[in-house]
Amino acid sequence: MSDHDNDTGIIAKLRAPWQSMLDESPKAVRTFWVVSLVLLLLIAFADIFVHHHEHFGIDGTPGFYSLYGLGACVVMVLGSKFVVALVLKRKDTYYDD
Amino acid sequence: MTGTELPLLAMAVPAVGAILIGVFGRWPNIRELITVLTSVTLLGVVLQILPLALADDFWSTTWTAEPLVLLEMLPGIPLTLKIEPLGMIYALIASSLWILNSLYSVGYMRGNKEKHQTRFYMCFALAIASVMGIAFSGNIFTLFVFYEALSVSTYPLVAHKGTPEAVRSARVYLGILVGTSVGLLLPAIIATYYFTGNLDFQPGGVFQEALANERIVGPAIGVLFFMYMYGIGKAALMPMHKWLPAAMVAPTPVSALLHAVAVVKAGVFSVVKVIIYIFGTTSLVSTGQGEWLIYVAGATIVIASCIALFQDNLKRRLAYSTVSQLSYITIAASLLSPLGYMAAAIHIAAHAFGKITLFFAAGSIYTAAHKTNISQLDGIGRKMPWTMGAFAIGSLSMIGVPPTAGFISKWYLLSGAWETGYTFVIVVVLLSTLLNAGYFLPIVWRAFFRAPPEETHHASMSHADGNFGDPHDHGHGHKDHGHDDHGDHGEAPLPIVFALTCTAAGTVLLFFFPDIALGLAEQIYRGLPLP
Amino acid sequence: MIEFPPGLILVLGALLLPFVKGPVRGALSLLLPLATLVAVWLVPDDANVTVSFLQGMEMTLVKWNRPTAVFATIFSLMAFGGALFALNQNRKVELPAAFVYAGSAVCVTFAGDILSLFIFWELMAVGSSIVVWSGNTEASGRAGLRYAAVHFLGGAVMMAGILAHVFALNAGGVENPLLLDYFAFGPGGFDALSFNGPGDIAPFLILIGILINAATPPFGSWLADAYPEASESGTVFLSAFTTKTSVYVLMILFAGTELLIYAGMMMAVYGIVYAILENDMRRILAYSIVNQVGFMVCGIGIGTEMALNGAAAHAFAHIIYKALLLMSAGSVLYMTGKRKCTDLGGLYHTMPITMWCGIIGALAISAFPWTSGFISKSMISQAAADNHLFAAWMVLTAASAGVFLHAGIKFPWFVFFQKDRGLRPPDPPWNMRAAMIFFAVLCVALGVWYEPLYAILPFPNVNGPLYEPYTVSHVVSQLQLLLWSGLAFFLLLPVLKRTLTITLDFDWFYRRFVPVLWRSVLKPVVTVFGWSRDVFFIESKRFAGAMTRADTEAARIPLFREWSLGSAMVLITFFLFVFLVVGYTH
Amino acid sequence: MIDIQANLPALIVVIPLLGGVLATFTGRGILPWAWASLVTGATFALTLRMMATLLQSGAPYISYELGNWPRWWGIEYRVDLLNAFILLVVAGVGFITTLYARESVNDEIAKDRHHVFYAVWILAITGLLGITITGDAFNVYVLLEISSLTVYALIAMGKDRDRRALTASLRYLILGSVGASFILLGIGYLMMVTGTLNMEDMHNQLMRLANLDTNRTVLVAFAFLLVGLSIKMALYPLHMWLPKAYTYAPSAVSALLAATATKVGVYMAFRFLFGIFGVGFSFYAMPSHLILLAMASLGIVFSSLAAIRQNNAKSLLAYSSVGQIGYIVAGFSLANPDGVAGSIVHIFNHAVTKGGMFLALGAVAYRVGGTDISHLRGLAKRMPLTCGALALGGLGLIGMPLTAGFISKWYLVKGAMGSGMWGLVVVVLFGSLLALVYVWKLIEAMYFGEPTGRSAEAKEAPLSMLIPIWILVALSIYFGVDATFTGETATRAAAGLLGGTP
Repeated sequence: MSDHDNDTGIIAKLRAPWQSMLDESPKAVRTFWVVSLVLLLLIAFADIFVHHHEHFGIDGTPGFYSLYGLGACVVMVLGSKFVVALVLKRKDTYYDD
Repeated sequence: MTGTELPLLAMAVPAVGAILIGVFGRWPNIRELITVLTSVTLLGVVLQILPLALADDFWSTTWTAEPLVLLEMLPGIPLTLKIEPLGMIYALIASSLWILNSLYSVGYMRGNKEKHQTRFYMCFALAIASVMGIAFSGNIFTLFVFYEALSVSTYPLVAHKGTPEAVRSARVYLGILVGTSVGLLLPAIIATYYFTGNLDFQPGGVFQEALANERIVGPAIGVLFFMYMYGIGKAALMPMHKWLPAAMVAPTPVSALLHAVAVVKAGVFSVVKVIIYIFGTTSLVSTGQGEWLIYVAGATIVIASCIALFQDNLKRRLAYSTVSQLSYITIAASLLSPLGYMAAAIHIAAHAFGKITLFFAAGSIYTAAHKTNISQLDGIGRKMPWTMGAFAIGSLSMIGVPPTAGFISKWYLLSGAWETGYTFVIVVVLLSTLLNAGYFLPIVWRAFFRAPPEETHHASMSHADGNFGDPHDHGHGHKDHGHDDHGDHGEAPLPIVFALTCTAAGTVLLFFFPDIALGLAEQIYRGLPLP
Repeated sequence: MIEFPPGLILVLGALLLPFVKGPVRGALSLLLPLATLVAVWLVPDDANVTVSFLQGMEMTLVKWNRPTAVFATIFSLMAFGGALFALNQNRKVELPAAFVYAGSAVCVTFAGDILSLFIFWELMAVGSSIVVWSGNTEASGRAGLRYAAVHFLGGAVMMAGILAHVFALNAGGVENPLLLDYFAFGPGGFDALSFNGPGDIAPFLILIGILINAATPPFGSWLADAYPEASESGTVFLSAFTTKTSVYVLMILFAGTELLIYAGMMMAVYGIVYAILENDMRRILAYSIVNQVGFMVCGIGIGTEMALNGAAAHAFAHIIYKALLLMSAGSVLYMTGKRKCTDLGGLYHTMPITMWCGIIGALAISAFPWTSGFISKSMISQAAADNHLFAAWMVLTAASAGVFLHAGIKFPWFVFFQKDRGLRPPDPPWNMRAAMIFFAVLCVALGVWYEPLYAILPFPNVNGPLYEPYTVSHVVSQLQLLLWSGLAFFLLLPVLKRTLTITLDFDWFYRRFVPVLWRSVLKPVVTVFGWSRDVFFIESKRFAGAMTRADTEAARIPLFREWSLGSAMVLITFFLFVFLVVGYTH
Repeated sequence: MIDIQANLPALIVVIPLLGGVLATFTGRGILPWAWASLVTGATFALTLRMMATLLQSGAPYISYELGNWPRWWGIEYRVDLLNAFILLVVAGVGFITTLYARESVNDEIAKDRHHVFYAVWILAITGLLGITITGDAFNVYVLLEISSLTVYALIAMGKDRDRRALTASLRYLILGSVGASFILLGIGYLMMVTGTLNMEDMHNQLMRLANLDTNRTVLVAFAFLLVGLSIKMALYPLHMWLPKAYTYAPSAVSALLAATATKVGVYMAFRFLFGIFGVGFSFYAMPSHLILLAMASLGIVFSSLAAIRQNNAKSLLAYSSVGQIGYIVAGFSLANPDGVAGSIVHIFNHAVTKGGMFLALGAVAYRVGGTDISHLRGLAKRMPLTCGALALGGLGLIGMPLTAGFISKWYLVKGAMGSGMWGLVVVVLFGSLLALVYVWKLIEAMYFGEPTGRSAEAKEAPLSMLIPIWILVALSIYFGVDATFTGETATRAAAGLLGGTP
């Protein structure tokens, strides 16, 4: 099912999933993004004040959890969508035929 | 009173019953009352024998006592009756289920307005008399005699309808059963007599002496074993199984008691009996001639189940399931281990209760709804909840799920398999579990969870469970045949519902109270000669 | 004093349900779970109820094992929540089946021997299959058949294993070989095995049997296959018991088995990957069950007291929030009749309660601070870290982030927000709302007031709290992890575009491969075999007809013709000749 | 008054001989039948007494010299266990069929010929008894001719019902005469070699011959006798006279013939092969047992197949009889105790079984007017007792346990195993299966068919028929359940034969 995204630019692509909600209340969406980004930065920089007990060395590095969370998710999504799906994706009527 | 004459009484009761049924054939009520009374009396007699077989000192007293000689057919070859634990299980199952089956028969035969009912009840009683003879036979020759009597007395039941199809199927039935028994079993018995001069059942078998002084050699034992196993056609070892589906043309009470309990159990009972008491563990193990049976029985289990998967006729599917389940008993006995023998003995009981329930249900559906095919059963469980509930319980027992009797026999069978180290048997049991689930559960699902044909237009997803029908709400099934296809029916007649509810309950109760069956199975175990 | 397995209240009570109607039925369906819950807590600490079974074997029906308290409590509670949610649905068969299912699960937790454990284990399979079927659709029927077949097969495998071990124990002269203690394979008993006899293969068979129920790949595809096909309430029940009972049994029998660490890691990642690719909202949640159970299995594999506590606590928390999520999804389905993300969106307009409960569940599954997930999941990661299991820790941490991605955000986002499809259904009926609110409150309450749960864990420590979830470091690091993975979600939204697809799983083998194998290889063989058999039978029939019937054309064989007198004389002469020749030449 | 006890052997032949002749003067009505019953009854009583005497005396045999001539000149009657047993069968079946004959003969034979019929009937029985009792080879031939000629006549009397009886009779006459003359030739050659007609003498003389095995005269005699006897006992494929004769003969005659005539042929074979030539010559020096076994085996298979093909119940039973002769011949060809005992016991068992069945078919013909399978259809409802008898007899033919047929099979199979003849075991059992098929043809028709025509209104057969039918059927069941008497007698008789005493 397509979300009627005719534009091909990267911004257009990023906007597309929000289109419906942007139509309804663009302000809420903008507020959501602004608050979220502020929160993200704040929590990431909290490592300056909080010391994590390290078990393996790497987990004590400042910003580790933030970057690991982001990185792990990107890897998993891209891996699923572009590696696993390549092999295992079928039409949803696959078993009905 | 030592009780050794009780088996004769057990045989005489149904035989006399048969005569009385014939005499009072003109008065259906009296005739059927006699049937029921006879069956109750028989159970009473069999229950009298039970304590003897269960007694701790059975092997030193009852067993060693002189057998009851019915008559001396030929010099040195008497027909004898003897109490024996395995036979006790068989007799107990057959006689107790006969009561329910009699009730069921009354409902079924009247409900379907069958003809020749006097002949039906007479032959039925005669078949039970033969079953008692088989169960209590003291030597293989006696067993053979009653085995044949059973074939002959059940023939009229299979051919009952007299239609060309019924007659043809009855021919296959008789042809295979008598053919195998005369062609293989009889010469095997005569050869046994020729080699050993002894036809008595005895723990440890009759061949040891002949083997010791080399009157008979291993390969000959193998040939004889083969002849016995295929000579007992009633055990339906592939490829001698065709008679069983053919016999399904009979009225359902016949399929239920005879082709789920009495006749087929006569087959596997004889197989087990021959293995334990004619060949004996030692003879077969030392010569290694019995091993092929494990693989043949295993193949039978799997192949018959596969065939069952593709049957649309309910009774045929049940028949192939029976073929498969019978080989459970055979495979258990062919493990040649005490636990295997116990598994075989228990499965005789467990399968009997489960399968008779399934057949009762099939007949109930036929009586109430005139449906024979599985594809017609959509939503029938909503109209016949008792019937299909019982069917579900029977199915679970076939799969071997607790709390049903099938679980217990599966338990012992797997134990026996580990005891002897036959991984093949384990694999077969696993596969068979899967296949059993594969061909029984769809029926249960259809019956309860698929919308009945006429409701498809206005099926509502959330209210589709239907009502629990009133079992009394019946009796109109025949007046309006035009509406049969639209499922205008309720439960089957009360006697039918009562009988199948009882057997279903029995299937569950046997799980909780397996003591009698287990006690008898252990009695067999105790009688085996120490290795 | 309770002298019987408390679960039996549910199991036997379930059998009464079909016979009552209306408000009595409703009351009964709510009272039975509560009675069970009370009964669980009335079982005395030293309970040891045994019955003899199968001649000389002893079954221990009631006994407190270490994790019993956690699991029995949550199972009873879950039965109550499920019954409340299902109250308005009035399905004749589903609720009794679900109660048998739940009650058996409770009974499993009280079993003191392997046989009674197994019996209730199988009973669960029966109950749950019926629950799947109660979806009352063609798809639920087929899925239920596959479900039942897999579980009965798994049961048989486990049974084979149990008997192999019993055989080995018997050979060793053990008095009562059914006792669960003999089946605690653990690190010592399991990892140091050789393949010498049936006893040695036993743990593997048992483990496979349990892992099938725990939905561990490659045995686990039944879960995502069957659960989403059940009814709205059915899925809620299903989500709770089967996998968590497996976790319980694994904890009893296989604590500390290293293999399970890897199995758990695999499950965690598998659940995320498949959930990301999934379109059906309930299937997304089903995959996340696998993911969450992966955490527990991993914890059991680690096997320290901390890890086991974590696994038990996580099971407790998981049942609640997973049921909550599925109730939320179920409510959506119930009100809209739609289950695919591609058909849903924008429901926040009219289903606020459902939305908020769904979000609370989503936060709980993601282990946000002050939700139940936070106080349980981190115990497992902590145990991995304490044991210097670097890979496990990394994977679990990544999986924690991934959970937020696929269940914590994806589910609410696509169902309640995203694109407005114009659906405007109201919130579901009162009982469904009540059930959701009840579980949502529990989620938050556990996150804040976790001590009672910690007190009933398998290893409630004696010197102060065993684990302190709310350290600044822990809260911060968890928030970092989750929020940044949230960023990843919104950045990758274009990629996460939902598609009308499914993802192949191991069930492909029995849904596709086997049928194709049958059609293209086995069936031709069978056909040819059957054909040659038919030819054989037809020919033998013809032959038999020729030999036995006088009225067919083929039957006029000279052998049976009436001999003329002349030929008879020739024959007589011939025989005379034969005898003479024989006489002369012998 | 003559001393009955002392002259028992002679009386067994003389009484029916005189009775037969006198029967021609009995006129019409019930009298001929009553007279015949009286005579055969008396004869049967005598044979019973004979048997009892023999068993009591404990002697191997009782010898009786007719007219007190020494046996090497005169005629010796000699009764041992074997022929006492056969006598019992012949006289017993003769008596029972006579009892049965009244209604059947009334129905099937013109009223003015009843006295002739019964005269010939009694004489036929006389001939058969005589063959069995005599110890003189030529006397065998003479009595054989008596019985043969009377039987031809009896068969021809079936013409009132079906003209084809005449051709059947003629056919039998021609083939039977060939057989009889072969036997005469054989006896003649033997006399040339031995100079005596007394069987025991003959045997002793033959044994004294140095070159017995190569003596051409003996060999020729042996060949002629074997072929002649094979014709007489209807051994396949020399049975060509039998099916039609049995089919078209009057019902009572079919029963009598099936039960006794061929059996006496077999008895002659016993006497010649075992008694005169001796086991050593017949079965070891000559490989004749192999030929006999081959003929018997083929007979069992092919005549059973032929029986299956028949659409007339009487010809079905007739072909079945040929097959059963195969069992008997196969049994004694084994020349071991079990085999020979099986052979002897089967003579008895088959006589009662097949006799009973033919009688039952007679009752069917009496009520329905024919014995085609179509006549039998659905008849069990109308004539339950007759059909029941037919069915039980059929089970006996198959050899179901608890019927006499089973006992025979037991001995035969055991004998075959004892000689290592596994092929014969297979044949015997295969024969049982074929018997199952043809018997089931009858049973299916009777019990599961729908009656048409006269069958639909048929009444149960009259008591005078039912009683004889059921006596024979009951015997076939009784001696299946308790075969001690038949089994032991046969075993002892077999021991006697194999021991070489004539």
